[in-house]
Amino acid sequence: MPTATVTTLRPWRRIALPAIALVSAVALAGCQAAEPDEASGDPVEGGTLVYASGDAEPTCLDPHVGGNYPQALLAGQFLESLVSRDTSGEIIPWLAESWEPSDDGLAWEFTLREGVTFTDGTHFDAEAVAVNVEHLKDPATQSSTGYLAMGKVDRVEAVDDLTARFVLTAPDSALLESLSQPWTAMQSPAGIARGMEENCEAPVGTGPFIVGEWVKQDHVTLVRNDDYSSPPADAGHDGPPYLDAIEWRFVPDAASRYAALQGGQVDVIDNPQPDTIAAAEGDDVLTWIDAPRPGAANRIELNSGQAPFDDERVREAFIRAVEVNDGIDALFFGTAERSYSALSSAEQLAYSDEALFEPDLDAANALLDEAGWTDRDADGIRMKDGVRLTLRFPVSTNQSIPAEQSLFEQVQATAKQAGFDVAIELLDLSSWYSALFAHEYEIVSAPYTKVGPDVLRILYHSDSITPAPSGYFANLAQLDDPAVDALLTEAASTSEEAARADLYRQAQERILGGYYLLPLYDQQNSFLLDARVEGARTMPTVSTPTFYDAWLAG
Amino acid sequence: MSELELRQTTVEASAEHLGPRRRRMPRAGTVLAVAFVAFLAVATVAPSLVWTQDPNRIAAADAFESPSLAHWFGTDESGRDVYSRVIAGTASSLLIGVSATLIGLALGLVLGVLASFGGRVLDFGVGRVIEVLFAFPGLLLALLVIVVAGPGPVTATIAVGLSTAPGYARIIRGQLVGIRSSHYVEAARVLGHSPGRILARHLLPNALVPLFVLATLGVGQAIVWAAALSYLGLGAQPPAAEWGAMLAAGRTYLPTAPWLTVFPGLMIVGTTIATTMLGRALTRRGREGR
Amino acid sequence: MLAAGAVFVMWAVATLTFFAIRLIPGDPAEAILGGPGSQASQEALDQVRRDYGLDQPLLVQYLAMLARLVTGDLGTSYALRTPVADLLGGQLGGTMLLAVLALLVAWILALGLSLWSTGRARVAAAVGEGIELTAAALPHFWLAAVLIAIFSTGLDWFPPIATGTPAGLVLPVATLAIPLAGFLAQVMRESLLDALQQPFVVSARARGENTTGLRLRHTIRHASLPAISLSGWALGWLLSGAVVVETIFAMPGLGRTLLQAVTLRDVPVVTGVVLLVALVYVVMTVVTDVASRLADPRLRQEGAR
Amino acid sequence: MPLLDVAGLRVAFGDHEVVHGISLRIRPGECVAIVGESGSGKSVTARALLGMAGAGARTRSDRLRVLGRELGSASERTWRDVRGRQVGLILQDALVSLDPLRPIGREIDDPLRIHERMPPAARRARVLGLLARVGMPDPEFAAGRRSGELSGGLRQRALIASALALDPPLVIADEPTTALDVSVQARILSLLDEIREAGTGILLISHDLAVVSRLADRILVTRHGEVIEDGTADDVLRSPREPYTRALIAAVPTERPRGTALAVATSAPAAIPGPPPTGVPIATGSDAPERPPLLRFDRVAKGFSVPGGRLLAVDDVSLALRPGETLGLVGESGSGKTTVARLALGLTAPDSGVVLLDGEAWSSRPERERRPMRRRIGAIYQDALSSFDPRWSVGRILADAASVGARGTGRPAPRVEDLLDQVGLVASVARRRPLNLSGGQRQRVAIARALAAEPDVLICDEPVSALDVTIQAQILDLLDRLQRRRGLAMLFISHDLGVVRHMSDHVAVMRAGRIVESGGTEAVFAEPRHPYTAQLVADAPRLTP
Repeated sequence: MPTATVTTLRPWRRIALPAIALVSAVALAGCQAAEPDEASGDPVEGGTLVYASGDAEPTCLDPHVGGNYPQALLAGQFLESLVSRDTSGEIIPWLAESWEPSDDGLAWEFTLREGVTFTDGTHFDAEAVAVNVEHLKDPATQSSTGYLAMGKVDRVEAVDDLTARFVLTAPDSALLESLSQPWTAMQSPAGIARGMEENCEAPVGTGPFIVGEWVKQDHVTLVRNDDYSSPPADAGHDGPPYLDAIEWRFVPDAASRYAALQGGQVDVIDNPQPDTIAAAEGDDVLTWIDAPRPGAANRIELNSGQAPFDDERVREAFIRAVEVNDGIDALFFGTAERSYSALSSAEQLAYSDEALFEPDLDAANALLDEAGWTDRDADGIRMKDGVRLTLRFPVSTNQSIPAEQSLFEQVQATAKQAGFDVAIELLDLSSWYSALFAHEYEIVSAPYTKVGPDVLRILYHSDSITPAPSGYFANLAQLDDPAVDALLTEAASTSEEAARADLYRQAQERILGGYYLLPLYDQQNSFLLDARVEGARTMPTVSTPTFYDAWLAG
Repeated sequence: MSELELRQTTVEASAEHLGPRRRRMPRAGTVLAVAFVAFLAVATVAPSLVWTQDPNRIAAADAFESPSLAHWFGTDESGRDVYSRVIAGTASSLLIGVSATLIGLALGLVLGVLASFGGRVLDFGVGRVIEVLFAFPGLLLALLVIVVAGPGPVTATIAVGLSTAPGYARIIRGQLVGIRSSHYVEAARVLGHSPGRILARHLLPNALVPLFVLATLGVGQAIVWAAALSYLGLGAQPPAAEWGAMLAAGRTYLPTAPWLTVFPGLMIVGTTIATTMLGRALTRRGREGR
Repeated sequence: MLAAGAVFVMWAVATLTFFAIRLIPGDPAEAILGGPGSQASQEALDQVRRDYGLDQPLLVQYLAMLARLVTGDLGTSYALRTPVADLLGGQLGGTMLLAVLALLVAWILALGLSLWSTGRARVAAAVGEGIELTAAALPHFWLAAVLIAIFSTGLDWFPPIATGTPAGLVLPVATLAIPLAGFLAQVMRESLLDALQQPFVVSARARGENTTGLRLRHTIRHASLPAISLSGWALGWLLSGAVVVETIFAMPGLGRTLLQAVTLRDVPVVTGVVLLVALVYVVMTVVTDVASRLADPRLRQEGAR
Repeated sequence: MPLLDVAGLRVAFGDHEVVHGISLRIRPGECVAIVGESGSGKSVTARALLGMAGAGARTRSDRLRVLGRELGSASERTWRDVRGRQVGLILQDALVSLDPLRPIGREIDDPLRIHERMPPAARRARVLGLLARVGMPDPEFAAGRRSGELSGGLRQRALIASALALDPPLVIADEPTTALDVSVQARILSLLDEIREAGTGILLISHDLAVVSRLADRILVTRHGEVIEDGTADDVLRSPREPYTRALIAAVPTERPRGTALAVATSAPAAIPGPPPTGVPIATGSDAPERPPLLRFDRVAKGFSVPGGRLLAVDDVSLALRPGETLGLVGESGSGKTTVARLALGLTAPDSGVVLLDGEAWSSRPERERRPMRRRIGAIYQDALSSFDPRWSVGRILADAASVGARGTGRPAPRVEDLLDQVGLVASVARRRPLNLSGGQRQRVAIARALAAEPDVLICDEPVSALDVTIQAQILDLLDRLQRRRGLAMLFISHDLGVVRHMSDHVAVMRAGRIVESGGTEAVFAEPRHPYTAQLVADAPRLTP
């Protein structure tokens, strides 16, 4: 197993790409940089692309309902948002051509694109935007992601046919970012009016593809929208997509997915195992797209709400004791880069501080001694007043890939050297949430995907410690710092770029400096493509793939 | 008279033993099985005698090394020595296999005894209970138990034990019913022995012998089922080296590092084969008399 | 009597499942509102609890469920919002096809193996026994990975994911069938050995029957008997295995539905799957009973006496 | 030319030779019988003549010719051609000698299919013809039945038909009538006789001289794999040269009156040591008819549910068994004898009527109350082996029974050695398991167990029907002596008239659940009043030189 020879490929967004990037994928063969493939030739019309998804099958295709990543993956093919993002993080036009906030920041006027129709024939107009926002805010829709994103939106008024005014209850610097996400995408009012059951089966949007048939647990067929006319500003071409259709299959087992790609049974897979990405290096016919999700980085959160991590010295000791770099290299075969930030490297405002996370066993031991954890039991675990230094670590088998679980085992082993007893508990998703809601954890790792740095407010504002009625709370570190709260609140309502960036930087410094989390790497979001798939890229919003520009060569 | 008959018996008996089917020589396979089980016993009682290094020692830099003199079975994704982990996993794997089987057997025995002795009503009732347990797919029963009680080796063991219980119960009931209507139980009744005494002296001992053989098969099966639970992420918890968990964890790397699953897999298969062969050898001896 | 037994089994299965799922951590209302970890509002939660009768006492909910079941209504999936009966109706066919094919293949493999190896020289018998024991000890998930590595990635004979084509069924069926064949072959070998000791074998040979004829016309039937009666159990075992196999080969089916429903706490679906499997088991028990009686006239007489 | 010409046939398993040079010839229309006890090598000889001595067997011979063809070193293929076409084989008990899962028509068809190229219709006609020939009523119907669905006699006929399918010149019949009721046995023997009359040569193998004497032209007496006497049937039966032959003849109980020993004294100990007589005066049945019966059946009926109604296994049966007396109960299989035994033992309750023990309620008592009284009734079964816990040693079995006898009486339990001694077994047998004992020894252990509890009544259900004649003789003698010595009342159940006649003071003849005739033994057998009894007596095999 060659581990060292894999060129650590730079995420595409750091590479200066032409404004219109045809290929944002990295061809592994020969490891060329992510230049557009010269030999690919002209786009070919027709063909069906088979996509094998390892994410859970959505229970509802309408991303307004609930709102999770698997829904976003699919919805990106048939729904479109008001705005998008380009690779530099700039908000760019999509269904909205331009936008203007009022001076007090309490109203935003969006000018909509003209002549766009939903695939059921309904016109896209300001009234449709109002209906969509109303749908998101209606409890009966059972939206959670979109509902949160629309938290400060009071209502939408149709000023005229193509002008929609968002009326806010408070200034929201994250509004555009929120609206760029697939969970707030625009659907046909007529489609929504059919009722949840029908709309879940086949939502109607303005996108390049139309939901055809959904065979549960098997596949969703997406067929070409021949009348498509509304690509985002960074798309590669105009008019309808090249592909006839996409067959979107649900293949939960990673090894099977990879085997199917190798055998040519499918053209694109997501969530490949790191070792298979590395193995694909020797394979001329596979292409790797590395597209870290925006929002938070993958990190281990330390529960500061209760002993022993209510003591900052113990938190720091843990972070200094744990050694993960070698493990990340070995387990991810060079496909994941170590992160030292609370935010994804996809976020422009991410702030890193490597020095804070320098492993230092002696320092860790000293800190623990100082904190009073001086006794050791027969297993070498530290004790204080007869209590073992046990850290409960619930791990969701649905959210952590095997390599990550192995990494946690290494965390367990290295932390033990300092006298921590890390008790990893592998749980299914419901049990995992139950453990969190009951505060039965000292450390935990939970992904969170959102466009923009506002994710910090969701994850680290003390308001997020208060559980939702369902028991959910996002601030798993239970970070309760008025200074952080103030910084994040202010940043959220500051639309001036430099000031906003500075506020987020200060907040991140405080969060990282308090040793509330151990960043690991970006949320891994990879795709392997058969080399005959050309022109596929991921959206710079939440890194979902789009096949609007894609075609099948040969 | 008795001398004459005895002589004749000897002739009959030896003719029988020299016949085509039964031989008294221990088979080569039996010898191998005994040797393997002895090795397992050592690995269970004193694993540190046979392992080559600390099974939980992580060396990320040494990950995915193929089998060599330094690492007989290679190293795993965290650079741990697979051979040492296989050895270290013997105790917990066997514990899971044996205790799950014991739970299944014990429950099966209770149900079986109730069914065959509790009279018609109880027999019908227990029969239905067994049906109901059977009607639950084994893995679902296990899933329910695990989801209710939380994952881990103990619940996995209980879950597997529970799901094997109806099978054992049915066999035990069949055995007991057969033995109950046998002539020797009738002979004991004719002598005026009480049902309790008959149960203790005749029924249970005679029903348990074939069960023992069944159990030898069951141990391997229980390990395999526990492994399936590990695959679904519900079995042994890290860093415990348990064969099933190792098999499940290593499966991901099967194309690139097959040794991660081949060796724990061989241990499971080997244990099943060895215990089964031992069980069969013991039954053969039982059948041939001592 | 038979019908009463079946109804009892179904009732008990439904009851057990109902209460077992209530013990599971996780709120069914959350399952309805987008699964665990949902950030649903209080109003939404209250609304759902009212709509689904989750605010009622447990006993009332239980009785309501029984009342629905009696009318054949399995309820509506919390997560998928479709009627459970429709959902499972679509999945049953695939899983049953998989299980029945696997049962057949296992039967054929086991018969072939035991006929080939039984009553032969010790080496052949030992090889046969070794194959059986090994096959029976193979975990599905591992076997599946090996088969994919060999027959999909290596030889490119069969696709690794089943997309409804006959070729796609080969590997899943083999994965389920091989361990089962190991089991059945062990049972068949025992009865074959027994049958070969019987006087009627001597009679048949004395008529000039050769070894092959003996196996095909006589001993094969005797070997089949216990395997027939085991088929009900085997089908249940296969359905358990289907949970893993359907996941690996990405096949739609009851096993995968069940796994997903348990994860999502989708109570109506779990109950539905369990009831369906119980029904299949009950039907299968009757079928194997009839089949055993057809194959073995001695059972008919025993039943009569 | 003889059909079969064998000289110096030897069969060995490993280095253990079990047949030591047997020679015989059979001509067309001739019946040659091999007589001997279990383990005398007769069955192995029969199989060796078909090239089927078994895996691991080595067969050697100076000459082995079938229809003039030397087969001493024939290949399996050659043998297969011989089997079924030139030599037919009839085994004991068609229930297991015909495949229980196949219709008998198919079994009879097999030789036709294997050896002849015949169209199916012709084969079918041939099968029906064969079934008619062996006297099967309604051959069409019977051809579709499986062996388990036919009565013992009919399925034995089917087995014969399958052996005769290709009219082989030679038929080997290995114990063809063992385990059949006497009347059926008589009919099967007549059928074999017809076949022989038609010119087929028969090699008849049996342990029963009486069966052989009906049919055989020549008799070979074998013992331990050797022929010890060989001659015409007349010579062997009338003037046996060997003591062993004489013992065999003497052991046939048919016409030996009550009280005479059957076993030739050479192998029996002179006296049976044991506890002295219990003080009960020894009474023969005719002496003391006025003594109150120990066990009494009063109009007892017992039925079982069968499809389409109820089968009365025991129908209005009244019996009286007095102390010191033996009551013989005779009847064919299915006549209800065993149900009577189970009723007497209190293992099943009568539907109507009562069973009384020593004048007290027995059948009507709850089991709890009956249990302490159980030691007063002992039992001996046909299959002694299955009546012992396979895990127990003889010593444990006997000690267990002895502890019951002593319970509550204050007497010390009888010692195991004494019990063994009483039934003529050495003390070392106590350490062995019944599985490793011979049939005779097992039955002796069973008797010792029955006596260990010191019962007043002994129920013997077919106690000797699974034993060789000489062993049977020893067991019968033993039972007779013990009964007289202890003054036991004995209910002796058997299908074998000779045995019952030899053992019983009184006899009751049972048919279809009813007692059709009863009375003093000699009276019943000498002048049967009921036609069924008369038929039974007529069919009973006897030595007819």
